[in-house]
Formats: sequence, structure tokens, C-alpha cells
Amino acid sequence: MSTVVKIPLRYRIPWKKIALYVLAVAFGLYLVLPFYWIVAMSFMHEVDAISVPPHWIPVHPTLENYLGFVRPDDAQQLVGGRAVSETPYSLRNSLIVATSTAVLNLVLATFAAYSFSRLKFRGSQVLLVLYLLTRMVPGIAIIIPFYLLMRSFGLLDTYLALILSYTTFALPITIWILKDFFRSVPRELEEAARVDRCGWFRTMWTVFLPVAAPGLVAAAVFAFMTAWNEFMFALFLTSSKAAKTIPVVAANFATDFNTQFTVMAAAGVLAVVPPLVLALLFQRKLVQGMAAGSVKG
Amino acid sequence: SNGKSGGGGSSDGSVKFEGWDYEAALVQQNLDNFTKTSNIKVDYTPITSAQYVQKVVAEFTGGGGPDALYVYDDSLAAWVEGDYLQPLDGLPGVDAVYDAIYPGNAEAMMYGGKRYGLPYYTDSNCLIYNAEILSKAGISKPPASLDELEAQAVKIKNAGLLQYPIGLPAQLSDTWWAWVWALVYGSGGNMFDDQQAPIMNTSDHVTKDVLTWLQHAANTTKVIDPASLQLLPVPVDNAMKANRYAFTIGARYALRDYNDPAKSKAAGKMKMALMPSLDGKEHGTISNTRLYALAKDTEVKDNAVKLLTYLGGLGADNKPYTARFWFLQRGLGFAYKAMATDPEIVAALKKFADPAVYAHLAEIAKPRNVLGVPWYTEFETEMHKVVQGVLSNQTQPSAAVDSLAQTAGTLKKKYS
Amino acid sequence: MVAFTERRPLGDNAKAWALNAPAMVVIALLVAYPIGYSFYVSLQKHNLKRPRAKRFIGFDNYKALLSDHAFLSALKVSALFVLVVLGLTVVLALILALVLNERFRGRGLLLSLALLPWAMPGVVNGLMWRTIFDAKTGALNGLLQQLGVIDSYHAWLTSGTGAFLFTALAQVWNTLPFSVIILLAGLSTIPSELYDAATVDRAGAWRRFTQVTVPWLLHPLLIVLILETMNAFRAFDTIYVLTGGGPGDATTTIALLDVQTVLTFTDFGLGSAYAWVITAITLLISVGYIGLLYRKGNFEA
Amino acid sequence: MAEVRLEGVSKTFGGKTVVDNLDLTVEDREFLTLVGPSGCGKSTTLRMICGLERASAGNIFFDGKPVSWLPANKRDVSMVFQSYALYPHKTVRQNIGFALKMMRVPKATIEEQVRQAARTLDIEDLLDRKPRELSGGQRQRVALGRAIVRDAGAYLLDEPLSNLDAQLRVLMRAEIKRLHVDVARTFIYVTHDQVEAMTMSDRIAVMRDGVIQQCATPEEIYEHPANRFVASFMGSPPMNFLTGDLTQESSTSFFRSPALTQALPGPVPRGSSGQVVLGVRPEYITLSTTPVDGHHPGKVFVAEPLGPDVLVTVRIEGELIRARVPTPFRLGHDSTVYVGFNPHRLHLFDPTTGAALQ
Amino acid sequence: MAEVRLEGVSKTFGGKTVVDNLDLTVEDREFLTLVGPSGCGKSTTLRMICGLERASAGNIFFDGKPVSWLPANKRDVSMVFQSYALYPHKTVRQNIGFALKMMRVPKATIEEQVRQAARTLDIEDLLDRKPRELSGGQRQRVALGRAIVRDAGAYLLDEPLSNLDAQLRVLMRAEIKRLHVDVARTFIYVTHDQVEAMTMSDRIAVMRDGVIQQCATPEEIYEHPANRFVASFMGSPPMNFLTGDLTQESSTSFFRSPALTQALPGPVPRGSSGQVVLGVRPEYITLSTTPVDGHHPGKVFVAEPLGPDVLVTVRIEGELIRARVPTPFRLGHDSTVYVGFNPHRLHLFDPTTGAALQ
Ligand SMILES: Nc1ncnc2c1ncn2[C@@H]1O[C@H](COP(=O)(O)OP(=O)(O)OP(=O)(O)O)[C@@H](O)[C@H]1O
Ligand SMILES: Nc1ncnc2c1ncn2[C@@H]1O[C@H](COP(=O)(O)OP(=O)(O)OP(=O)(O)O)[C@@H](O)[C@H]1O
Ligand SMILES: [Mg+2]
Ligand SMILES: [Mg+2]
Repeated sequence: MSTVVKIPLRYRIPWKKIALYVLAVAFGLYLVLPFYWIVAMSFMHEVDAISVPPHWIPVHPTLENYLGFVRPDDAQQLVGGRAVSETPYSLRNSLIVATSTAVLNLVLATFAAYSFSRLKFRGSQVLLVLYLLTRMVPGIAIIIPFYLLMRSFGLLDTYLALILSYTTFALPITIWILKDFFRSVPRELEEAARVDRCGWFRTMWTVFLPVAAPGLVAAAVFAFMTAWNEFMFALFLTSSKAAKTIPVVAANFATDFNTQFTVMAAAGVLAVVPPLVLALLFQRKLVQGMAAGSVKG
Repeated sequence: SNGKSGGGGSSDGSVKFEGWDYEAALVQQNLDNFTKTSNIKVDYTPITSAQYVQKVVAEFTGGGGPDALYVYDDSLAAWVEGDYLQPLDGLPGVDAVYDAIYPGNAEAMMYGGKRYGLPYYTDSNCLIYNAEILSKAGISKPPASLDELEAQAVKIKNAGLLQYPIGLPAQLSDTWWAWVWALVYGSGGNMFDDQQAPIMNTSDHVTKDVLTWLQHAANTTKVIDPASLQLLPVPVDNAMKANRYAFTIGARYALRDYNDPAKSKAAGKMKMALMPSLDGKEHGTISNTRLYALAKDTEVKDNAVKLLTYLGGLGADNKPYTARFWFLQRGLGFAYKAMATDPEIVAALKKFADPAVYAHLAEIAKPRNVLGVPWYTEFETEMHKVVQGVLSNQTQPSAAVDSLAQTAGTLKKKYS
Repeated sequence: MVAFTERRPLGDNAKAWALNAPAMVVIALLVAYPIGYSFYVSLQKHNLKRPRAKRFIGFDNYKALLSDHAFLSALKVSALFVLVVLGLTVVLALILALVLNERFRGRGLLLSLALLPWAMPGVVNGLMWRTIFDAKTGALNGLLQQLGVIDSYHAWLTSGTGAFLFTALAQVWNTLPFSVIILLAGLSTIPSELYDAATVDRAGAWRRFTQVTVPWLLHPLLIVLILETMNAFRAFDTIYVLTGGGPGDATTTIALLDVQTVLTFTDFGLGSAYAWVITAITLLISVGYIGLLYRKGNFEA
Repeated sequence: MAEVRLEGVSKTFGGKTVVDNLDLTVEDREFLTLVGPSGCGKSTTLRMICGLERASAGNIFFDGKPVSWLPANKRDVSMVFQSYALYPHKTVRQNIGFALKMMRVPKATIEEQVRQAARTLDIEDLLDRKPRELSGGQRQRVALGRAIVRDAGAYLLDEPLSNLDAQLRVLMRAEIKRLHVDVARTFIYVTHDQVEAMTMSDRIAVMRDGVIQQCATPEEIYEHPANRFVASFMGSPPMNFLTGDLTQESSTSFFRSPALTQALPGPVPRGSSGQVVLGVRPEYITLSTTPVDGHHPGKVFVAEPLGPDVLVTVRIEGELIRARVPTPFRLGHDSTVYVGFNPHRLHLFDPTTGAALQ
Repeated sequence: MAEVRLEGVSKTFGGKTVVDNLDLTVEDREFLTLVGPSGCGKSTTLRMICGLERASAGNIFFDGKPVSWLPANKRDVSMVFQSYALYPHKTVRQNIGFALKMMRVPKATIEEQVRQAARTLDIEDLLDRKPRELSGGQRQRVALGRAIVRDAGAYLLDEPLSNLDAQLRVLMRAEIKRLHVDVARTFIYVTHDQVEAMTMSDRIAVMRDGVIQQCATPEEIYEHPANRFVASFMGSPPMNFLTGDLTQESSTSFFRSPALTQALPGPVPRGSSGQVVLGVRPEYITLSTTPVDGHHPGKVFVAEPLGPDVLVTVRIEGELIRARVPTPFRLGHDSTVYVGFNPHRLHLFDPTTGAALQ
């Protein structure tokens, strides 16, 4: 019986780990610093926000930029007061619209993407490119006819108008995204499910989609963000707090007359929080490995 | 809020009213007051100012436009041509309004000989200076000529007070660059004749000379901040308020903020002066007008006209109620001559500006004479780029005016 | 021999079209008309300011583009912009995705941060960058000065090159998340045993990357390329807010020109023609990418 | 369900025919084993029966009813995939219980049956693991568990024991056999393990290049191979083959090759070409150190111990003959031995067609 | 590279130790086979040697140099993965040639070597296919080809033949053996096939629950198993075990159990508890129909044909004893037979520790 040598005989400098952390920190800074500046500004008075040299940490920290959102009366005092009072509603609207868009998109795209990943059919390539084509016409070219269309459907200033338009935006790309992920789900899994007496839908629901989860999450995030960010269609298709989304309202903080940097910063922070929370909830799924250990060969 | 055809008036006679979102809360407050007294409901939608024009265009194109709305004088011609608006001639009280306002404003609200609006507010441009900085540099009087302006700036610069004493909002954006026009009008020149033919490279040297001065001040004496190319109006305001420029060219209205101790470190030091000219003489300045207008397809014309009158016209007491409201609340410029002598107004005005200069500017200001041409926006946009070229020394003034004239020619042809 | 009987299930063709039907219906219902309409408009002289002058002119709008100085210059700027933004985005996104695909402390945090720019509405994003790049009070100036990199505040956006690069940088920040997420999700589908096999086959990190990762990522990469090209070609928000297209024409991209033409100049005919040129170019490029990558990456696990 | 019948079933992949006009009937409750060289089309055949692959031609009947157009989930078959195809996102418990869940078996029953199966497969303590945390053999057992836990009309097992050790394999073999008896259903089993094929099957179908060579009971296959391929394929180490001529002398036939002459009992037919191939299995060869009548002298080429037996290769005039003899075998390389063939265990084949000559 | 040494190597997965303080030295050029029940840690051990898995404790040395911190690509080992791990996006040719490409072997040489390997593996006509289009056995051969085509300091083969038919397996076995001789490198081989283990190995290491039970030559393992586990694991069907007492009478020892009494040659040690377990392999049991001295009468329980042999289970007073006897065996169920143990092939084990008593 030999003694267990627990001490490594030759320790190697873990270059990979070091590089990893260096990169992670560098990217982290690149990603967060601009946003940090917004966050810091949102806790500053207007005067401090434009001071030279800049205050990286608010010197006279204040919540006033946020309090306006919950105390609409105070908001009246501010330039863009109406926008301030509309912010909570717009957040709600954005959440509803973006979530619905994501869900509707996933459903529609899943069907289509499945066909591209699993079935051999005539015209599949053409159809794929055709889908893309609908996305390639810049929004600016179709906004007016789209507006007319929605008007004739009587959908102006409703969630549905936004959900539908964002769905058409996101759908082609979502299909593209999903078809790739579907492709990497081993066919045998589906076959096993069929043998286990699942019909197509059940196979999709119980086996196929869970395994393709990273792709689904990526696609859902994509659709959600598309809806969350879109400005022009939201501007044209909505007019009241019943449907205005956060980008439209946030734009109100920046008028020609006065740009309320700090209030806008606060609105920006608020606008970023919901998707970020969702991202935190789903990030595990996104990096979960797919199909490990399921098939041999 | 989406009626079948134009106008969008609903059965209860309420007026659909749209404006850009400046002080939307105050607007609502004022409208509530109107509803209280007139019993006419107003359905008010403020629209992000940056996209105001676009959205209104979309609405009118789609047939869901408002009954009454704000209009920029820049957009008036297009919107009349686009059949969005209807003239107000012959409506009760309109003549009285046009008599009571400055001619420049009246001119700006007319197109094709017809009157299309009642004044919302107006403003004209002037030279704004920081009296404290000037006095530190030993200067007691604002400049009357451009050369003088440059010399004063050099003095300030040499005194080590400021690296760049002059700041101008010269970043590209969709808003017009009033200061260029102010410089041209301030020296008595024009870019176009009354038939809207370009003269800046032929009979009228002022534009070229002004550009030459700009080029010199920016690149030779380096008194104009090169960062101007990256400045929109708001950052310029912020810089002024922070004592970082001695001079700028801006709207009179800006001084209210500049001199507000709550918002500005330069409060009390900011003064306005007539536009300095090439020859040192007094010539004029540029003005703009924002108006209330009436949609062509409105189904509630009577109510809408009542609203317009409340907002832009004269009240029963023959006083412009809303124009006074805006001045007292926010210092917005007024088109009504009589207000310049209204004691209450003067008292309020004194807090931030010299009432005499203020009124004098209104008298000599005139609108751009090319507002009515369909290609004005394109020209203005092109002009900004050309002026940026001059400021950054990429373009020579003579080439600049040639290019402007050529642009005007091309655009004219395009729209013929 | 007994004939094949019973209900014949749908063939692949029929099944595929049935599966595509919902998506196709939604798209056809909602965008077919606008798209067709916009193409029709592009064949017209149609400026809202002069509705009475509206008329059909065939491809004159397009022909005019060939001699349209503004258009040609914008095309050049756009091409360069796409090149820079796309290059940076893809490289950075790939690196970031690779980092995120590793296990380390704080991965969840970094992943959330990676999504952050995406969650920011364009307007806010634009204004954020404006306050950062501001020549007088900008955070970038402040930071660099405090770090001793510069002595005095610079006006970053006043030179053509500066404006172009900084705008591109802001755009990259904004479009990075999409690419990262797609690539990351793509990475997570690579069976780890392939890396094991490649390692045993003496492939070092780089070869593993080129031989296993890249082939596997070709399709996600394809999407990233297509979408980011599209995005870069249409980039508007950020550029508009930061430079308005200036100084001069330095950052006037074709998208900016298009939006300006449609919304500011209300020239729908010409604007639609611009839009269709953008469409054609992005489509061409995309088809190019597809031709280049689709087949190579088209294998099944 | 019971009888599985394939009529003229073919399968082509991109022009290459991998299953060729196959006719096969598996009786109700029969245990049929499919064997054949790697790539001969066994899995493809199973997959067609299962409904995962559509036959390019021909028909499949379950109990006389055509099922060619029936999808797998309607065919009521259970299958062990050669590649396992475990659900990576489900635990072992969920993997095994999945089909039951789909059949709406009550939760408690599922749990009970899963546990029962897991006990049988000796993976009870792995029930909460995910497939990626299992060893190869454990995964295979989960795959097997998934197929046997449920009730099905036919059980299709594609090399279900290939990754298990001998002990476990013996146990599993017994379990599968027992299941077959218990549920009394049709089993179609693919294996490359001869012992498995021989011990478990009612019948064995030997395939080659997509064609069934012989389908008969294990004894029949072993003792009366239909052709040289079957003869050589079944039995390990394989049968020895010698090519030579057949001569008839009074009541005895003689096989003559350059290496040796062997008397054959009784009259025997001639190959189509006049030549014949003589086949003899290694275990029907005896070796002696002293000359014996009818034995052929040769030299030991190599001796490989197989535990209880030794596989001895003997060279007789340039021909290599392999014999399996009991341990111990103590002769070294080049020692002389006398090789005797059991005359009742000799096979003759046509040298061109390979068909057995009877 | 040559000698592979493991010192106190352990591996834990989430608290569960699957390889436990392993000490093992594989000599230069040795062919060592790892066997053991499914899940005992064979693959894990290989993966640690290979550098794919980091040992939780202990060290690994190649030629005396510690390699614990060396990544797999620097270790100069070649490996066949139990799960193949083929590159799905590469053709068979590219799969096999990949390692060579990584080693910057000239293109022409790669092509030549790949073709050579493919010929050996009989997959020459599949070179342009993608793994997806291969049968299970073909995939496995590609995996094998990938490992053997290249030159490496040590070859690690994890059940490389499990999905091949017997014929092919015999051929491949020979090829691997030949390769071993040709390249003269260290081979570590995992298999569950006893024949493979017995015929190919220089030494066999028998593992159980992450612990090596015995590491010795095949003969040693077979004839002198270190403990009851090894004795039962090696050999199929497994050794028979009987528990009883040992008594010494003059020069002879006697084993007495309720079922039978067996004389043992020479003096033998006693188990720690006083009891012993007697082990005898089925092939060292003879059955006779007539009583023989020292044989034990019993009744035939079941007889299973295995081709050349028959596995006969005999019941002696409630104990089941399995014997492997040559075909033919013609006695039916419940016939009386007389069971004789070869007295020189008997093993004794401690009933509590299981250790062999010598
Ligand atoms: N990632 C993992 N997490 C948890 N346990 C694991 C993991 N990988 C392997 N194991 C466990 O470690 C033990 C040893 O696994 P290993 O793969 O080495 O077995 P093996 O001897 O190769 O078995 P087989 O013959 O079945 O392939 C098994 O019990 C297995 O369940
Ligand atoms: N998708 C495919 N495309 C082309 N050829 C295929 C495909 N699937 C299988 N084949 C070929 O069909 C033949 C039969 O394959 P099959 O999987 O049925 O073999 P098998 O008998 O199960 O072999 P093994 O014992 O190796 O698993 C093989 O030669 C294989 O290469
Ligand atoms: Mg197979
Ligand atoms: Mg293993």
C-alpha cells in the first residue's frame, strides 16, 4: 500500500482559468460601465450629473428621480411629468406585449422550424429565404401601410397591434434560430418517444422541446427583446397609456426643450430591470448542455 | 380614438387635439380649464416631439388625424399641400388676431395667401453672453459686429478665462439651425430672394461672408468650440449654465433658464444682445412661430375653432389668455405686440432679460422666406452639413455657397 | 402482394407545409400587403408634401439613385459601418460566448450583463452614449482624464473618423447580446464528448475550436451574420442620436438617409426605393452567407 | 398483437439497398433472433417493423393487418435502441416510466413497476440520476428497462446486452427469457452474441447484405447450415473449410484436397463445379500426439488458451485448421499432432454458390 | 512513452467515490485488460489516464513523469470511446484521419493510412459517409479506426468491439493484437468479453466498485483467483460455490456441506470463521450416468445447449451445481447423474472476507 500523494507533483499555472477571468472581467466592465453611468446618474441631481470631473458615485444621492414614478403628483413638477406618470403603465404594457410576443412566436416558429430541421421537402430552402425576405424590408418602408392595416382592423392603440407586428418581425429569425437547435436534437430521442407511444405533439412537448431548451430560451429572449425595444411601430400604433410601451415613453424624456438626463436615466434603469430579471431566471436553461449522454455513436 | 374617416371627432363633440409633448401636464391643466368654461371635451394626445411630425403625417395619411393640432411653421406648407389643414380666413376673431401680432409671425402662419393658424408661441434669436466673463476680460459692452465678437472672444481666450469662448449647437439633427439664419439675417443678408431663388452665391454676399467669419473664428482664432459639431441645443444650454461659454447664439427664451438660480450657476449673469453683424449695424434676426391649426377633415369644426381661439386667439377681454399663461408659466415668446407692454408680462420678463432688447428683437425678426417651398427641409438638412464642413475647415466658404445654391437648384428641379 | 393500405399519413411535403401554415398565414396577413405596397410606392413619385404630384414612374426612383450623390456616399458609409460593426460584433460575441460557455464563478452575473444592452430601449441607449461621449461633460472624457490618458476633454464625435468609430462602438455594445445569446445557445448544443475526442486526437484549444466548435456553430453564426448585417444596415437610433449623420456625411448611413427621406422629407417614393435597395443588398449578402455556410454546417447530430 | 409478417420488404438509402426484398414471418409468441454481420441491415429491419423507418417497398403486417402506414406510436411495439436514445433531461426513473406515463398508468403503479424493473436490472440506486451520469453499461440497462417495463404487442431488442459484463449478461438473458414467457408476446432480438442467439431463440434468422440466408431453429442452424456463409458465421471460432474433390469408392466417399484425404460416411452429392468445400467445426476436431487411423498429421502453428479450452491452429500441408480442445494442451509450436475430424459432423458446400450439399 | 503508473488515484462524482485509491502500474509494451462489472469505474479510470477527467486524489505517471496536470492532447495517448464520440460533421475518412491531421502528417500519408485502417476494419466503402449514415457496428469500427490509425504512447480502448459480430470480433481482436506487437506500445483495454480478456492480455486487472481486486496474468486470474469475487466474475458460466466446513482427517481434508462431502488433496487452511466456501468451475465437473467413487448423486435440473457444449444444472440436495460438458448430453429433467469435481481444480475461500485460502 502506497501513501496517497495528495499534493500535485507539478502544479501548472492555470493559464486557462486566468485568461477566463481576465476576459470575463474585461467583458463585464465593457458591458456594465456604460450602464453603471446611467444607474449613477439616476441617483444624482441634474447638476451633479453634468459636473466636471464626473462624480462616479453620486455625491448627493437622491431618490427623487425614482420617486416621481410612484408619486405621480410630484411628477407634475417635472418637465415631462406626463411621461413620468406614464412610465409604470408603459412598463406593464411592455411586459405584456413582450411576453405575449415571445410566446406567440415560439409557438408559431416551433412548428415551422420543426419542418425545416426534420422533414425533407421541396422548396424548403426557398421558403427559408422567403421568411428572411419579409424581415429584410426595413420597417420604415412598411410602417405607413402597416399603420393603415392596423387601423382597418381597428387595432390601433391596443396590445394586439403591437404583439402582431412584433411577431411578424421576430418570426422569421426565430424560425431560423430554432431550426438549428432542433437539428441538434438527436432524432433517436423522438423515435424513442414515438415508440413510447407519444403522438407528435406529445413527443414535441415532453421530449423534443425540453431537450431543445437552450434554443427555445434563446429564441424567446430574442422575441422578447425585439418587442421590448421596438420604438417606431410602438410610436405609430399607440397613443395612450393603454398601450404605449416603455421606449415610447422613455423618448418623451428627451425633448427638444429639455433633456431630463437624470429622470431619463431612472426610466432607463427601470426599463432594463424586468428583462434582466427574466434573464436571470432563464440563464440556467440557456447554458444547460443539450442531450448529453442520451445516444451512443 | 380611431374614427372611420378623417378628423376623428366623436359623437359627443369632443375635440381630438394633438401636440408635441412640451409640458404636457401644463397643457392638460390649461385644457381642463377650457373644458370647464366651454363644456367642450378635449381629447389631448401629446406626442414625443422628436417624432411629432412623422406621427402626425402617418395619422393624416392613414385618415386618423386630430381635429386641432400644433404645427411648426416649417411644416405648414407641406401640411397644407398635403390637405391636412384648412384655412381660418373668415372665421370669427381671426382678423383681430392677425392684426394684433407681429408681422413676422403673421407671415409665418400664412401659406398661399391664406391664414392657417393662431399663434402658440414664437421666438427670435439673439446673441447671448455671460456678462461676468466679459467683465473679467475687461469688456463692458457686448459686440455689435462679428469682428468685434471675435476680438472679444480672443481677449477672453487670451485672458485664460475660457479656451473656447463661443459655443454653437452644430450637431446634425432634425431641428433647424436658427443661429445660421440669425447670422445671415443679422447682417441684413438672405439666402434666397422673394421668388425663393438662391442668391447666396450671386447677388448676396452676406452668407458667404458670414461663413468666412465662421471659418476664421473656428479655425484661425479658434474661438468657436470645435466640440460644437457634437453639440445639440441642450448641452449648449448646460454649458452656458455652467459658465463654460461666454457667447452663444440662441433663442431669447433660453435666458429664463440661464438666469434661474435653481438650474444655473450662471444665473443673473446672462444677458441678451442684438445679433452682431458684419458691418456692425443693426439689421434684424430670425424668428420662428409655432401655431395652432385646424384639420381639414374635422367633423367638429365649431368646437375645434373654439378651442383654437381659446389657445391661440384673444379672449373676451381682448387679451390672449393662453399666450399670457405660457409666458407667465414658462416664459414662452409671444406673438402679440401688446403683451410687450403689459406690466405683468414686463415684470416677469425683467427677471431674465432686458425687456427693451426683448421687444426690439421681436420687432425686427422675420421668418425664413423659403418656408413655403416643398424642399425647404431637404435644403436645411444639406445646409447643416455644409456649415459643418466650413466649421471643420473641410469646405471653403465660396464652395459652400456654391454647393448650397446647387442643392437648391437640384431640389427645385426634383419637385417641379 | 397486398397494396399499401390504411390512411396514408401525410408525406413530408404536406406535413412541412402544414407546419409552416400558421407562420405563413400570420406573415402573409400582416406584412405581405405592407411589403407589396411599399414596393409599389417605390415605383411612384410620391411625396406627401405634394400629394397631387403623385404618379407612377416605374423604376425612375431606382435609376435616379445611381447618380444620387447622397445615396452613393451613404452606401459607402453603410458598407464600412456594416463591415466594422459586424466584424467587431462577431469576434467579440464569439469570445464572450466562449467565455460564458465555461464554468466559473460569476458566470450567471456575466450572462445577465451580456443581456443588459439588449434590454435598453434604443432611445435610452442613444442618450446614454451621448452623455458618455459628450465633449463637455462626458463620462468618457472624465474617465480618460482621471486615468491620465488625456489632458483635456476631447470632442470625440467631431472628426469624421472619430464619429464613425465611436458610433460603431456604441452600436456594437448594443447588438452584442443577440449574437452572444445565439452563439452561446449554439455552443451548449455541442456534445462535450466531441471535445474529449478531439483532445485525445491531440487537438489543442485552437484546433478544437476550428475543428469542432466552428463547424458546429456555422448555422448559429449564419443567423448572427444575417441578422447583424441587417441590423447594421438599418442602424438608426444610435447614429441619429449621437451624430445625426455628421459631421458632414461621415456617419450618414443609408438607413439614416432612408428614415430622413421618409419621415423628415416625407418622400415616400424615394424612401421606399432606398428601403428596397437596402432589402436587396441585405438579401444578396444573406444569400451569399447562406451559400457559403449553410451546406457546410448542415449536418445532423 | 402477435404475428409479425414482412412481405417483400426492401429499404434503400440513397440508391443503396440495405434490406432486400425480405420475407419473414415471426409467429405469435415466438422469440426470433436476427443475426448477421455488422451493417447487414438488422437494425434497419427492426426499425421498419417498429415504424421508425418506412419500407421502400413491400408490406408489413401485424396479425395479418397491414401496418405500413401506421406511425410507431400506434403500432404497440416496444424497442431497445442500439444507441440507447435515453431522454437526457429525464432521470432514470422518468426514462423507464415514461411509456407507462404515456399509457396513463396510475402513478403508484408506475413507481412500483419502475422499481421492479430497476431491481431486475440492478440499477435501483441510480433511479434519480440523469443519463449523463451513468456508465455505458448502466445506460444500456436503462434502455432495456424502458422497453421491458411496459406491455407491448411485440418487443424489439437491438443488441440490448452488448455493453454488459458476462455475469450481468447471463442474468439479463435469463430475465428477458422469463419476460418472454411471462408476457407471452412476440420478441425480435438482434444480437451478435452467438451464445445469446443459440440459447434464447425459438428461431434464428441469419442475415447477410440485407438478405435472410436461413431462418430456422438454433440446432438446425448449427447442425445444418443452409450455406457456407451461415456455417461460417455461426460458431466461434468459425468452421474450418477445405476445398477439394469428391470421389466415390464403393460405399464410401472420399474428400481429397492437396492437404489431406478424408473418408466420408455414405454417398454424398457433388458440387455444381465438381469441386466441393468441406466444413468442419473446431470442436469436432480431435488432436492426438500419436498417429491414429484416419487422422491427418500436422504441425502445431499456435495455441491460444480460452480458459476451459485451448484453440489450437494446426498446419497441414499449408492449410491452417483450427481445433478447440480441452485444457490442458501442452504441445509447443511445430510439434507434430494428428488431426481427426468427426466424420458425422462434416459439412459439404458447393464452392461457387456456397449452398449446402445434402 | 511506455510505463503508465497510477498512485492512489481516486475519483469522486458529487461525493460518490467511483474509483478508490487505485494503485496500478502498466509496464511498457504491456497489454493490460481492465475488467469488472458494469459501473465499476473502468471507463473513469481510462479517462483519468487519458487526461479527460482529473483525479480527485492521487497521481498518474507516464514513464515516471507526473502527468496529472497535463491535458489530454499533451499526453500522447489514443483512445476508443465507449460511446464512440464520432465527429458527426466529418466523414468517416475525416474522422479517422483527424488525429493525423492534428499531428501535421502530410495529406498523402494520411490518405494512405486512413485507407489502410479502413481496409483492416472493412469499412473502406464507407469512407465518404457521415457517422449518421452508419450502422452501430460500423460506427464502432470508425471509432476504433480513429484510435489505431495514429501513433501514440499508449492506446486506451474502451470496449472497442462490443457491437461487432463474432466473426469480425475475432478478426479485430487479431488486428489489435498485431498492432500491439507492431507498435510495441502500452495498451490498456476494457472489455466485458472474457475470451477477449483471456486471449489478448498480458495481465488482467479485475475491478469492483472502483477497487482493483486482482491484477495478474490470465492464467493466474483463472486458476488462482485472489478472492471469491474474481473467481465468480471470471469464467462464464461462473464458478459454483458451496458453503461448508473443513475437517482434517489424517493426510486428507474433507469439505462437508449439507449437500455433499468432498475430499480435498493435501492440507488446506481454514477460513477465519471456521467455515469455508468451496469453488469449482463448471468445466471441471464431470457427469456420469453411473455411480463413480467420490462422485455425488444428483438430479438433472435443466440442460442448455451452447453449441459445442451443454450447460447442465444439477440439483444436489437443494444446491444447484452447473457443469459444462461436451455435446451431446441426452439426459432429461430429473434424471439421476453423478457429479464429480476435479480435485485439483478446487478453490477455497473465506466465507466472510471472500479471500482465497491457500
Ligand atoms: N458524471 C457522473 N456523475 C455521477 N456519477 C458518475 C458520472 N460518471 C460516471 N458515474 C458513475 O461512476 C461509476 C463508474 O462509471 P464508469 O463509466 O467508469 O463505469 P464502467 O466501469 O466503465 O462501466 P460500464 O462497463 O458500464 O461502462 C458508475 O457507477 C457511474 O454511475
Ligand atoms: N441513414 C443512412 N444512410 C445511408 N446508409 C445507411 C443509413 N443507415 C444505415 N445505413 C446503411 O445500411 C446498412 C444497414 O444498417 P443497419 O444499421 O441496419 O445495420 P446493422 O445490421 O444493424 O449493423 P450493426 O450490427 O453494425 O448495428 C449499413 O451498411 C449502413 O451503413
Ligand atoms: Mg444495428
Ligand atoms: Mg464504461
